[in-house]
Amino acid sequence: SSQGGRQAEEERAADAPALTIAMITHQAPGDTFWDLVRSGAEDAAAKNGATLEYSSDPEAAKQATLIRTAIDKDVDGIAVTFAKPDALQGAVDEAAEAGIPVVGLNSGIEYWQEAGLIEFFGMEERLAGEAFGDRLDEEGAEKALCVIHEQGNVGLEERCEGLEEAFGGDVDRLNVDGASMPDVSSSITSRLQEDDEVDYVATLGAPFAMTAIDAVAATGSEAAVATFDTNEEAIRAIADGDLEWAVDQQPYLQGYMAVEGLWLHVANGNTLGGGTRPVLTGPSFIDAGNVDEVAEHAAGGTR
Amino acid sequence: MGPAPALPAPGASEKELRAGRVPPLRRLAARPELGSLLGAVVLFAVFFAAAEPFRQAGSLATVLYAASTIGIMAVGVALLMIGGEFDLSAGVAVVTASLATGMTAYQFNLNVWAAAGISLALALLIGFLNGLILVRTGLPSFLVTLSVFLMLQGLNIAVTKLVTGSVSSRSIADMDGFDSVRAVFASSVPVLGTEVRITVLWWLLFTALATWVLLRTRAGNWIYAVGGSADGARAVGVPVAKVKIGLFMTVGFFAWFSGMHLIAASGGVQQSGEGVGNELLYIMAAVVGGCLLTGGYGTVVGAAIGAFIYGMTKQGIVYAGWDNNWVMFFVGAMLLLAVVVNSWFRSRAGGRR
Amino acid sequence: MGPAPALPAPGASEKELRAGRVPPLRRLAARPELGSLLGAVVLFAVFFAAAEPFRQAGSLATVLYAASTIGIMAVGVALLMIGGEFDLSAGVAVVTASLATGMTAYQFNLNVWAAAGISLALALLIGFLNGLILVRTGLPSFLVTLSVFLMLQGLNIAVTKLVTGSVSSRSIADMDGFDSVRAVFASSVPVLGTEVRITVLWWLLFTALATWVLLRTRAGNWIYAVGGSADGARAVGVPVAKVKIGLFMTVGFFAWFSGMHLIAASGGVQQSGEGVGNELLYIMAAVVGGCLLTGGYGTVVGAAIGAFIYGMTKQGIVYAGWDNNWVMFFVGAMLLLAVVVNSWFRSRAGGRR
Amino acid sequence: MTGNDRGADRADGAAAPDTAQPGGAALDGAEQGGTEQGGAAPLLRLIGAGKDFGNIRALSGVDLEVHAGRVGCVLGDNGAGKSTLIKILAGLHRPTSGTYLVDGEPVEFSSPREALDRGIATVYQDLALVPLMPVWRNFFLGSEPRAGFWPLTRLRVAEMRATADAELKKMGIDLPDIDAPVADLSGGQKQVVAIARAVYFGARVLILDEPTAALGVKQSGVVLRYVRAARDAGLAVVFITHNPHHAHMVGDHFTVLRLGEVELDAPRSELALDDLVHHMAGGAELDALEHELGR
Amino acid sequence: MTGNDRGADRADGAAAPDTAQPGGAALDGAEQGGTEQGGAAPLLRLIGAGKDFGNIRALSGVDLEVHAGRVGCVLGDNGAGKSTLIKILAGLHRPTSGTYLVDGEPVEFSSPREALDRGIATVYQDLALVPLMPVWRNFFLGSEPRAGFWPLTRLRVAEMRATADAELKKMGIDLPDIDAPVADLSGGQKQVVAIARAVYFGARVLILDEPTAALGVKQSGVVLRYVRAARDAGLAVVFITHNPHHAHMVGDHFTVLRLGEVELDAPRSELALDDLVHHMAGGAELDALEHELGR
Ligand SMILES: Nc1ncnc2c1ncn2[C@@H]1O[C@H](COP(=O)(O)OP(=O)(O)OP(=O)(O)O)[C@@H](O)[C@H]1O
Ligand SMILES: Nc1ncnc2c1ncn2[C@@H]1O[C@H](COP(=O)(O)OP(=O)(O)OP(=O)(O)O)[C@@H](O)[C@H]1O
Ligand SMILES: [Mg+2]
Ligand SMILES: [Mg+2]
Repeated sequence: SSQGGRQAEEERAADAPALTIAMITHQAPGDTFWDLVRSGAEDAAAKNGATLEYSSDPEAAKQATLIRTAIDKDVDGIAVTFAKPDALQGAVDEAAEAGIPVVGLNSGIEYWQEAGLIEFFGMEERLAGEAFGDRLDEEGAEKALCVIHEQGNVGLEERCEGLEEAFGGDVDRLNVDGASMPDVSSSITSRLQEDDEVDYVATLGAPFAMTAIDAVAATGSEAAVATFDTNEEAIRAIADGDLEWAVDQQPYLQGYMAVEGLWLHVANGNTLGGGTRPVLTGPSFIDAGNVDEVAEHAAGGTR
Repeated sequence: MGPAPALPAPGASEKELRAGRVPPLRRLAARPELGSLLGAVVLFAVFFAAAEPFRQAGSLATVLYAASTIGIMAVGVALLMIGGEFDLSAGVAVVTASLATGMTAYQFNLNVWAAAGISLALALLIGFLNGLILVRTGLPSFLVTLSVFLMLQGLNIAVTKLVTGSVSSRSIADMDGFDSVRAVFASSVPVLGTEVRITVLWWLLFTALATWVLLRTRAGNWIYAVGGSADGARAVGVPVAKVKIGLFMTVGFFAWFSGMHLIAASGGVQQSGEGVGNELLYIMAAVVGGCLLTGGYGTVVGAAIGAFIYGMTKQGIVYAGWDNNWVMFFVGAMLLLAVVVNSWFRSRAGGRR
Repeated sequence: MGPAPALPAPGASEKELRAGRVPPLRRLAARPELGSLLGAVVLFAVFFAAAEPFRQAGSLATVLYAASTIGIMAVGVALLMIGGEFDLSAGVAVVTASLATGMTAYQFNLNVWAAAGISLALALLIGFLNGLILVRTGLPSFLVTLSVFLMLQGLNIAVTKLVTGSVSSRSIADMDGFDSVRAVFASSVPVLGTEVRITVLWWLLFTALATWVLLRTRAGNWIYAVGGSADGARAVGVPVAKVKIGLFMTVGFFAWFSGMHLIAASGGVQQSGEGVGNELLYIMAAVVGGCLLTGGYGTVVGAAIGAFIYGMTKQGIVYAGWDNNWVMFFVGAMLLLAVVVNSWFRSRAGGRR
Repeated sequence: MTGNDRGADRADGAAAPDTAQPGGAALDGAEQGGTEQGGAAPLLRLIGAGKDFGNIRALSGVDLEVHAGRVGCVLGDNGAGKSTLIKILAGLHRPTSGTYLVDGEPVEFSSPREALDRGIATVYQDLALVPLMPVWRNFFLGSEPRAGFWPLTRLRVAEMRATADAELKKMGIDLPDIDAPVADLSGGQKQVVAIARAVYFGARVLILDEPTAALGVKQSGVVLRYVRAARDAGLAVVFITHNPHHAHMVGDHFTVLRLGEVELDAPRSELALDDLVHHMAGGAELDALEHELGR
Repeated sequence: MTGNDRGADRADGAAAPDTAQPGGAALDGAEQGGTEQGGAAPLLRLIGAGKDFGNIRALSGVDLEVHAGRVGCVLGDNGAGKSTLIKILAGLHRPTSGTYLVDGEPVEFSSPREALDRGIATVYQDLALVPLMPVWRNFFLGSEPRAGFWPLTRLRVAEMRATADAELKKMGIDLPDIDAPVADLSGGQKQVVAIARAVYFGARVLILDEPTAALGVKQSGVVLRYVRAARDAGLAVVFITHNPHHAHMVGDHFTVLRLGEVELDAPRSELALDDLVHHMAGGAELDALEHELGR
């Protein structure tokens, strides 16, 4: 996942000032996806001799407060997930006033530029949903179930919306309680018992895909399972043929690039994407065709 | 040969006539759980009428499974609540137990049963600490268990990250003992032609056992007493501190059991961020089933019915195909309905609580 | 000229000498909030020592802001808790109020102040319903407000979805009245050279006001009474039902105020899924500050200190640069520490609660 | 008499029935042995009142009259229904059968507030104090004196403390700290606070449920004097006790309950102390006891 | 006597002190007027005991002896410290100063269980019953009879109900439903349940804190008879009351507390009923009262 010039970077890192970079996301605690983002960010920071201060809060107002905390600490750069642009705008403006560069990652691809962020690394959720829907059409699916594991989360909604728009067949949504796997499992089971026409279950996060596979098996339904995002188990399941595919947005890369981009900006005045274009990290598909190569990195905790 | 004084002849033994013995029906109606049973029956009828798939045996099995995952914990939580305390850390403690099993088995390359033993010890220790802090400081259980809840939530994530380098435990599905663990904690058994998850049977067993303990043993007597009036119980020599600590450890045991189910059902992988919010569901099940939040009153059977009501509502909405965005609203409304029916019924039945 | 009987001369007026008047220091030490104040001071010292950025005035302002968003609600929640009830729906009710303002302003093209009025009416209505159901059914507040919590959570999402087609409200930042709303609910004012968020000032004002009401008005007397012994209060003619409903409506008012801050601070957009879990923080603030969960005891100043402790811990960890994965653990540990210090101190001070 | 200048502070604007007392003038302070069945109309009257708790019949078919200027004693065994009876009078329970008349008109009190507003003050056996509140707040609870205009109406705190302290001193209780929560008082001290409050606010009818049970001889004496003084001031008093000596010292009329029904209903003139003791002890029991234990 | 076959059921294996009662034989059933200061060693003894609650001094420098086969009465005004004194004896409070000796050896009870295990049974003024539990469960709470082997040890439910019912009947209380929660009983009925329990389990020392306060004449009689019977059976009884008549009927020794200190400490032989009444009422007060109210 690294571009050339690694050598050069390391040399520069040696005599560059030790930067402090804050990354502030809207992650809910203990989510494997965000763990990959953070790993990427930490690796990039370590490589550049920078200090990474990671913090998160799923509530917009509290995420904004965390940004202010970073400003108080006078960090050298801030990376934020821009999922709730309006609520974060004020804090981002304050950072600009304080002369701290802010980059966006993961969410907010439509807003980052307008909001005055200098760079953006991520994927458009809706686009990912559309890609998912197109793929369903290719597979000849008739009816899909979109499993939302956190009700009221904008990003998840957008994925389902994109899927609905692109997919030719029917899409039903199912809200489940993501904090309780038994609930995810029995809700999917109930739904499949109620509606035997569903032939694809789309989960919006990798851990839920694993539970969905079990639930489908328990029902004796023919439905296949595919998911957004990946983790180690999901990749193994793809290799085993239990999971059809995963739409990957390369979270490790998002975290890595956000820190790298900030570092380059501060240390060398570079702006990735030129300040007008986002750096896209997805969507890409992981399926039986390319899973082996990914699996190797996944085991290392970087995919 | 006790030294009790010789009793003087009872001077006034005329029969008090006014109030007859309580008729059996009335007595039945005054039982704490009967109102919620009525609520459960009403809900069942609603879904039976509204949702065609709900009528199949397989669906009932799914509903029972959903109920059992709440219900097993609700057994412990109900006992604790009758004993006058509650435990906000119960939801994450389940995940702690699951993670502990997964990580010790993987890291030390242990047989899964051995890891389960270590995890059990840990779960009991958490319960013990909860109880000990409570008893020593005299703080309300809300505060103590909220602190422990937050600490466990942090520990689950931080320790998992530290140990595995990721925020979920590594798969132990191919390790020694996992298959038998799975058979005990997360298999299905055919009952009357339908595959029923084994947790349902465990749930019924635990409920029966806890009911026996409550009603027919000294421990049960003490649980009611410390919940009803800790000072009163202490004054007649009930070891209040021990009973409370024991109850927290009982919750710990059930958290371990539920955690074992989680890890067995998920092929050995456990996400460290889960479990938050479930503690309210356990308490809800107990309270819907007629346990008083203030302690001293309630039954475990009631808690089981409460868990069933929750499972039925949650899944019934899916079976009925009602708009999924409204699911929380329906759950809330059903809960309110169930408890209102419950309390209305109880007041009709002449009790005064 | 009341018809009180002529008093017979007090037959025995010898002075009881044994117990002197209570020394002022002792009396101060017996105040419910003093222990938590001590806890706050200790925590402040810890972070002052551990985190260099924490020492700046700007950081204190951020900490105070974080505390104020919890603290404003904690005022209402503490009053309610002193009155013997608690409200699990308080967290989502804030978001309901925020959504209501955003959506009515946008959909009906209203001045934001008019939308705020409608939202206020709605928030008070939610409080009123909470109280009414509680008083009418006699159910414990845990159950009633848990149902309302679930229902509101569902309604927030479902209605938003229905109205806007998405799960967040539309921006009202460019609508009439938004600027003045923002100035009132979410601006900053310079205090001693530092920009302080206006919510901090509101928080202090509300705390002072509520303290006055509690200690110096009849309403305050009644709040303590219904919390301390509802039966006793009813027997001497306190309108228990009205007081309780009024308290729930007070919480509704503060939920509206906090909701207005949310929408003003977020440029008029509100996510419908937020707010869950905050209700525990409000309760936590009140309890850390010395309010008894069972009612009848506590102060609003204590709740403010509790909110400050929370805000300080949460932000202090970030200032100190401690690992994010451990943040929950630290929050839990600090909470435990604060309340243990609190209760230890109180027992030293000779009180018996 | 400081007690008198508080009339203006009453929170509720209830009819202050000081002058309009039916028959008050005729009865005032006088001893009217056997005449109360005729004469003036009763202030309170129960006709055939009954009360069931679920399947327990606590009271049935009880007739009772309460007259101004006299002390009606209600006596009876444990569980006879005395407390239930006075809770009906106080508006805390509604009778399940029968009628309750106040000043001759039928009422259905839905809360004790309504009874208080009609001048019926009660000291319950289970006290009805709020344990965690300071003594002086408890004393004025429900009838707080206030000053200032809305929305700045505030409590007259200094006056409340001073009055509470003074009233308690009059009953022989000198508390080291009027700010102490009621929970810190001894059983008897609590009882005295409750009685002092009811007496201070007592309007027309004062109902006392076993007020002397927890009291020492001295405090009992104070309470009995109060009862007597209240009667002489024209109040109606309903006095419940297990102590026939106390009852006989102050009572004008005696009602003995037994298993929820009226067993005996007689004016003082028809009943000697010994009869009363006999009735309360179940006939010859007390004699036997005295004899058995006498040394 | 059914009470006798329960010894085997005692949950705790505490020393059953039935035979080893110090001085028991000498005192048994006999009247020994003024000899207790010498003679046998006291079962319980307090030397200079004091107790502070925060800044309130409830007791100071109290000496007390409790002897087998005699009834010690503790008397005093409200708030004099009587309840505090017996809570120390019962192991519920630890004295802040002074020594507490049981059978001549100093003890520091950290829970009432330990006192119970040494044969000290107490009926508290605030009862110590659990309101929501059925009567029979309350009756046996803390000393439940059990059957079967671990882990299947179960309660002897049928026996418990029958015994509780029988014991209460003996005290003149016939409950319609032994399964009713204690909260549904009248004040006096509750008191009787608590006393019946203490008497049934009372091993060597029976402590009663105002047991007759809430009781009718009949029930009071039953309690007094029990006290007498317990004494005759060789138990030591500590009896707290406000009623000098009751005290004088059964007491062998009288201790009057005043403001937390011992004001009077005298055997029965040195004290007539009138003296006692005078002491309790604060001298001439009662006379005045009798006179003032006498009609
Ligand atoms: N709330 C209630 N629910 C059920 N039963 C009740 C209730 N209140 C009283 N009882 C029953 O009604 C009967 C009468 O009780 P009450 O308290 O009136 O007696 P009492 O005459 O005041 O007795 P005491 O002298 O012991 O105070 C008793 O049998 C009691 O158990
Ligand atoms: N737990 C406590 N905390 C503070 N003060 C207490 C406590 N218990 C008792 N007191 C105080 O100690 C004194 C003695 O109380 P105690 O209950 O022993 O009196 P008593 O002699 O039993 O009175 P009564 O006859 O009214 O029951 C009283 O002034 C009381 O207020
Ligand atoms: Mg009574
Ligand atoms: Mg006492």
